[in-house]
Amino acid sequence: MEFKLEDIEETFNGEIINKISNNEYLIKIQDKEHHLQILNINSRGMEFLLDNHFHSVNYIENQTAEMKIVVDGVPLTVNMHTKLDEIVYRNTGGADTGSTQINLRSQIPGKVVSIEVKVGDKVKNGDVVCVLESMKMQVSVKSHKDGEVKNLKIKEGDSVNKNDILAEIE
Amino acid sequence: MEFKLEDIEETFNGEIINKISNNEYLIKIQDKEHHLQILNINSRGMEFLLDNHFHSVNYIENQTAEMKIVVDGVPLTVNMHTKLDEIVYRNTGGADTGSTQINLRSQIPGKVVSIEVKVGDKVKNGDVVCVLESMKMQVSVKSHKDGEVKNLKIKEGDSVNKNDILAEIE
Amino acid sequence: MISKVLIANRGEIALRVIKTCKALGIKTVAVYSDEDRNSLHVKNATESYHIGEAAPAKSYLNQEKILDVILSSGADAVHPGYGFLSENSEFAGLCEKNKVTFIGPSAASMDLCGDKQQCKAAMLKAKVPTVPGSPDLVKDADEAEKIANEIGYPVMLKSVYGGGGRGIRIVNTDQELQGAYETVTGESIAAVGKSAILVEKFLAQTRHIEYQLARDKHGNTVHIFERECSIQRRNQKLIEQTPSPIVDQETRDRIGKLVVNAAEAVDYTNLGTVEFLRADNGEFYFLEINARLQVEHPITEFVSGLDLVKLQLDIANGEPIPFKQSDLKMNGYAIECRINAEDTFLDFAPSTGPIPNVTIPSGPGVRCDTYLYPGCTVSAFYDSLMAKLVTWGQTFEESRLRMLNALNDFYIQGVETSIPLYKTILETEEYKNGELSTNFLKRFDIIERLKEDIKKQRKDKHLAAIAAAVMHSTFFQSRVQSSTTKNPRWKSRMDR
Amino acid sequence: MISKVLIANRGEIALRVIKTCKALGIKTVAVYSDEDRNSLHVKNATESYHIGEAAPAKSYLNQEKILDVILSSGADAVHPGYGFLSENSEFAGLCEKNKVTFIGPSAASMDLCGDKQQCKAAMLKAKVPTVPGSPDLVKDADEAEKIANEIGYPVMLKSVYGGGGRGIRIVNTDQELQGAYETVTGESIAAVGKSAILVEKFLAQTRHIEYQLARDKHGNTVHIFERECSIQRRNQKLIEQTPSPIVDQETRDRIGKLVVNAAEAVDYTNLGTVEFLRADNGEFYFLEINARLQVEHPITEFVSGLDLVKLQLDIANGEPIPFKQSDLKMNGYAIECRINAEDTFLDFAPSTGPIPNVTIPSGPGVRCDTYLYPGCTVSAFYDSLMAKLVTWGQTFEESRLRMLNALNDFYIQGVETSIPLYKTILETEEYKNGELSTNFLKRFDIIERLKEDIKKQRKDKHLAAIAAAVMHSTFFQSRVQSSTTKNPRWKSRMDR
Repeated sequence: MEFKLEDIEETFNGEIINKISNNEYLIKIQDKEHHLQILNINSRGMEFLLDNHFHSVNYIENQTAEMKIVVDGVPLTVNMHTKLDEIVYRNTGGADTGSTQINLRSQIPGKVVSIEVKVGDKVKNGDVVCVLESMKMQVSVKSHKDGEVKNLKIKEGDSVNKNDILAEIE
Repeated sequence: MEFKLEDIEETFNGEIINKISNNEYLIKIQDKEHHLQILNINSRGMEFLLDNHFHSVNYIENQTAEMKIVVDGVPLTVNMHTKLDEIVYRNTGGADTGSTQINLRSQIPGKVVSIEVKVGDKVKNGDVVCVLESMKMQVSVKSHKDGEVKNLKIKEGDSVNKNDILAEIE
Repeated sequence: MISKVLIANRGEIALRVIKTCKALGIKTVAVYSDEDRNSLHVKNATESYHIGEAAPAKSYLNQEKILDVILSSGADAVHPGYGFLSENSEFAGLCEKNKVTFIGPSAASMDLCGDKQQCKAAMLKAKVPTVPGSPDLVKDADEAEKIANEIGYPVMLKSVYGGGGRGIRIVNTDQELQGAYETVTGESIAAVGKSAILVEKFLAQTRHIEYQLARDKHGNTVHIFERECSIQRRNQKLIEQTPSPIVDQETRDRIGKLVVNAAEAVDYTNLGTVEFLRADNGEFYFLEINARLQVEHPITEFVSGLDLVKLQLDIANGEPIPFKQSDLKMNGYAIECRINAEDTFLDFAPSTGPIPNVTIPSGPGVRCDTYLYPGCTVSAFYDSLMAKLVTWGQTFEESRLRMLNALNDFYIQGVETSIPLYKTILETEEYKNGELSTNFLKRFDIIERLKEDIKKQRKDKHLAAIAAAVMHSTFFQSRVQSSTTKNPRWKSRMDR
Repeated sequence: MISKVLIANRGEIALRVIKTCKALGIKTVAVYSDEDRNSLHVKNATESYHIGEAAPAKSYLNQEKILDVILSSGADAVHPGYGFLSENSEFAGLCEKNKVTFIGPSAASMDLCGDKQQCKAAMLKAKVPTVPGSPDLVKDADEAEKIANEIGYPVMLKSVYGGGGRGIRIVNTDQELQGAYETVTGESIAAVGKSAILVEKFLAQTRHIEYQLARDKHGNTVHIFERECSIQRRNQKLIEQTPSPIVDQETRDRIGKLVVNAAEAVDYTNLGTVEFLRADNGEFYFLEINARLQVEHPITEFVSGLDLVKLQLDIANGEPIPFKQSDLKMNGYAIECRINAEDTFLDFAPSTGPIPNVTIPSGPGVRCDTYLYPGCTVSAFYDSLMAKLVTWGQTFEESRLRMLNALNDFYIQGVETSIPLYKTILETEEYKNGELSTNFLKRFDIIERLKEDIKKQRKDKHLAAIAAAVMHSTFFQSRVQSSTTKNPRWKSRMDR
C-alpha cells in the first residue's frame, strides 16, 4: 500500500511482511524492514515500539483515503491510495493506444493548482496537462493521447467536478 | 427509612424531605435537617456537599439490606431495614392478642448470638427470647405470647434457617 | 488568629491557597459558580458554597454574595488570590467594615497603588525613579515640545483615553512633534470625543523586572529578590525567572532599597510586587505596585525557601516578618512557564473545552500548580491559565533543562496549549543567553521558528505515522471483510 | 562521555534515572518484562527492549539477556537502580569486561562491601567502630564468656547459620551464658546440622542512621549528610528523614569523617550509603555499605540541592566531584514516606491488582516519585513500593505538615496502601518529638493506634454515609418502579 504525508513530497510504500508473534510484526517501509511491537491497541489508538522506539498514536478522523492522526502529540495527515494519478490517468483512457476521444475529463473533484500547457501546445500521451488538488493531495492529470491542445476549459484556482471537461486534445 | 452503621450502636432515621432544585435536596437525619447539593452522580458513586462539606461516595456492593460504601476513602457498611426486629416480631404473630401457637419460629436465617431465657422461665408477649445475627445486624427474637418456656431448640452459636423452631412457649 | 479563610477565587490559585491553609490547620471556604461545580477547589476546601452563574460578574465578582458566604460560613479572613476582587479596594473596604481580615493591603493603600498618577507622585517623593515625562497632562504642543527637550527624544505622546495602540505616537524630533500632537488629539477625539495628552520618554527595548515585597503591620519591610518577566505576549507574561540574568548582587541590593522605599511611600502591608521597566541603558523605572499575590510567586518560593501564602497569613495575623533582609539568601534558579489554553497561531486565541486526559509532570526540582485533572473542563468564562509549570536548578542551565523535560512530559488532551511555544523559546540561543525583552517574540521571530520546529517534528514522526497507517489500514480492511475474518484474535484485540 | 544509558531496572527508579538523563540529553534504554509492557519507563525511555517473562530471574535478573540488549542498543553505560542487579558484583564485572561503564563502584569494591566479615575487618583497620563483639567465631562457651566480659553485658550469642530469630540468645550475666551457649548450639545443629557462634554486644533500642557518600575516581570523598531511617517494619524502611533529630552539627561532622574513612577503606567509587546503628548511649556503630543509589535519596536531594543521579553520571564519566565538603550546606528538612501496596493489618502482606484511578499529590515542597498512572497495575512479581512521597520544609514542622497534607491528597484506588499508617505515625507526639527507634511501631503500639484512628474516621463519616444511603435508596426505589418514573431527569442523571 502507498502512503503520502502532509509536508513531505515522497510517497511511502508500506506493508506488513510478517507476524512474528501475537503483538510483534515485521513491516516494510520503502524497502527497509522495521520491527513493530504493539504494547496497547484499541480502535482509538495504538501504543507501540517501532525499532524499539516508543510511539503513541491516536486516530482522530479516518476516511478511506485520508487519515488524521496524532503521533506522540504531533498532528499529522496520512493519505492513502496515492496512486490516484495512475487511477485518474487510466480512467481518462490513458495508456490505451489510439484514443479517439477529444475531451480530457477530470475523474475526480478538485481544485486546479496549475496548468502545464497552453492552447496550441503539442502533447503526448501521458504528458501532464494540469495539476488538481484533491483530498489534500496533488494529482497530475495526464493527456490520454498524443495531439494538440485545442481548448482549455479551466484556469488556475477553478474548482472542477468529476467528469468536467478540462481540455480538448485533438 | 432507618439505617444502621457498622461500629455505631445508634439507629438513624433518614429521608428526603424536599427537592429544592435539580441537584439540591433537603434531607432529614434524626430530626435534623441537612442541605445536600449533588455535584456529580452516577450509578457507581456520588460527589456531593452536605451542609457545604464535600464528600465523595463510591457504592461498592449493594444488597437490599446492606450497602458497602466508601466515603471519602473510608470503607463503611450501612444496613437498611433496621426495623427487622419489628418485622420478625410481627411475623411470629407478636403483638396479636391471644396467640395459641406454641412454636416460636425464626422468620430470618441467622446465627444465635445469645439466649435470654431458660426452660421454665415465664415470659410475656414481646420479651426477648434470643438474639440472632443476620445480615451483620443483631435482631432480637421476641416472644409471640405470654407463657412459660417449655423447650429451647437452640444453643449459642447455632445457625438457624428461616422457619426453624427456636423455642416452645405454652 | 485567622482560623477560617474564605478564598474568593477559583482555579489553581484557590488550590494553592488551600494547600498552605490545610497544612497549617486553617479551615478553608471555597466559593464556586455553576461552571465550577466539578472543580477541584470545591472538593478540597473544608466547606464550599455555590455563589451564582458562570459569568464572573454573577459569581466571583459579586461582592454582596461573597460577603453573605463569609458571614454565613463564619470565615474570619478572605484570601482574594489574583484577578477578580484581589485589587478591588471597595471589596477590601467591605471586609474591613465587616471585621473580616482581608489578606492583602489596606483599602487605602490599595487605592493609592491603583491610581497611577497619585502613585507616581508618591514614588517621585520617595525618590523612586519613574519613566521621565510630563508630571501631568500637557496643555498644548508647545508644552509637549518643551518637555520632550527636557527628557530627550524619542518620546511618546499618549492620550489617556487611548488604548490598544490608538492615541499613541512615537516622536523622534521637534519637527515631528507638532503633527503627531494633532494626530493623537484627533484620534482621541474621534474615538471618545475628548483628548488629554501625556508626554513620556519612549524606551525602545525594555525588560520587565519586578520585586517581591513583604511588609508587616509593624513597618518591617523586606524584598524577596527580583523576578524577570520579560517574555510576554500582548502585555501578558508567559515565562518568568529568578534571578534575572542581568541583575547582579549590587543591582539587586540597590533596586531592593528602592522597593522598600516604594512600599513605605504607600504604607503597604502584606505581600505585593513592585514592577519596573529596565531600559537598555541599565536604568530601572518604577511601573506600578501589584497589590496582591502574583501568579509567578512560586519561582520566588523556590529560590527563597519561603511559603509566601504562609507569610501572607502571618502578616495578616499581625505577626512581624520572622526574618531580616540579611537573612534572605537566594538559592539556585527558578523558571515558570504559564501553561495557557490558547492557540499560538490564532494570535493566542483561547482554546476551551473538555480535557479527557492529562499527564502532569513531576520530578526533582519540578512543581506544577494546576486545576487540571482527567475529565475536567477548561471553561470559556475564565482566564486561559491552566497550569503553572515551575522548575528549579542549582544552575540556570539545570532549571532550563528540567523545564524542557517537564514541558515534554506535560500532556494535555483536548485544547491547544502554549507548551510547543515554550519548547521553542527555551531552545533558542537568545533565551539561553538571557537576551530578554518585552518584545522577545517579535524581536526573534519566535512564531516563525515555532512553525519550523513543528514542521521538523512532523518530519521526524513520518516513519511512525506510516507504520501506524499500515497497521490501521490492515485492521480497517479486516473490518470491512466478512465477520469470519482470518485472524479473529487480531480483530478482537483491535476492538476491545 | 556517557551518551546512552541502559537502565537495568523498572518502576519509579527507572523513571527517576530517565528524568535526569533526558534533562542532560543522554539517551536511555529501558528493558521490560512481559508484566511491564504498559509501564511508564517503557514509554519514557529513548529505546525499550523486551527481556523476558515476569519473574525477575527471567528478566530483570537475567544478566546475559540484559548484556545482549546493552550490546545491540549500543548503550555505553548501565544504571542498575536499586535491588535486582544493583549490588551484584558479577554483573558489574560483566559490564567492566565488555567495556560498558557500570554506574556504581568497581566489582572489587562491591565484593568487599558485600562480604560482612571482610568489610568489618577493613572498617576496624580504618578505625570505624563496628558493633563490639568477637572478631571471629568463638571456639567454646569459655571464650564467649571472656569476650562478653570484655565488651560488657548484655550480649547476643548468634549462630552464623541461624536466622529469623532462631539460633540467637540475649545473655545478661555470666550465669546465663553457659546454658544459652548450649541452647544456641543445639538449635543450630537441629536446624542445619552444624553450629558456629559469634558474640556481639546487644543494643537494646537503636536508631538507623545512614550517610550519603560520594567518591570520585580521583579519590575525592564527601558525605552529603545523614538520613535517619529508624521507622521500619520487618527490617524494611518505611519513613526516612534528614536531618536526624538527634544529630547535631558536631556529630554530623565527626561521623561524617568516619564515613570518608570507610569509603577509602574499601576504595569505593560513585555514590553509596554507609549505614550505622546508633545506640541509646549516643555511640555510632558501622553496619554496612550499600553500594548503590538508595531508595531514599530524594530527601538528600532536597536538603543539598544536588541531583544525585547527575552526580553519579559525572563520577562515572571520570569527572572530579565539583564541590568540596565545606561547600555543602544543609538547607531545611525533608521526609520521605514509602507508599507501599500492602495491608498493614495483614502483617504488611502485599496488596496487588489494577489501579483504576490515582491522584498524585503536588504543591510547594512536595515531590512524588512514582510509576502509578490511572489504569496501571501493581504487579505481584515485584516489590510493593508504588511511590515515594517526599516533602521539604524550612522547618521540620513544615515538612511534617506538608507530608500529612500530601498523604491526605494521595488517592490510590484498587489496593491497600500504607498511607493510613503514615498519617497515624506523623500525628503521634512521639514522632513529632523525634523519639525514633527501629522498634518504633511496636514500642508505641502504632498498629493499635491506627485501628483507633480508623474507627474514629468511620464515626466522623457517619452523617455523610447516611446521607449517601438516603439518596441511593431513593434512587434504588425509583429504579425498581416502572419506567415512567415521576422524575425522568433525576433518573437520567443517575444513569449516565
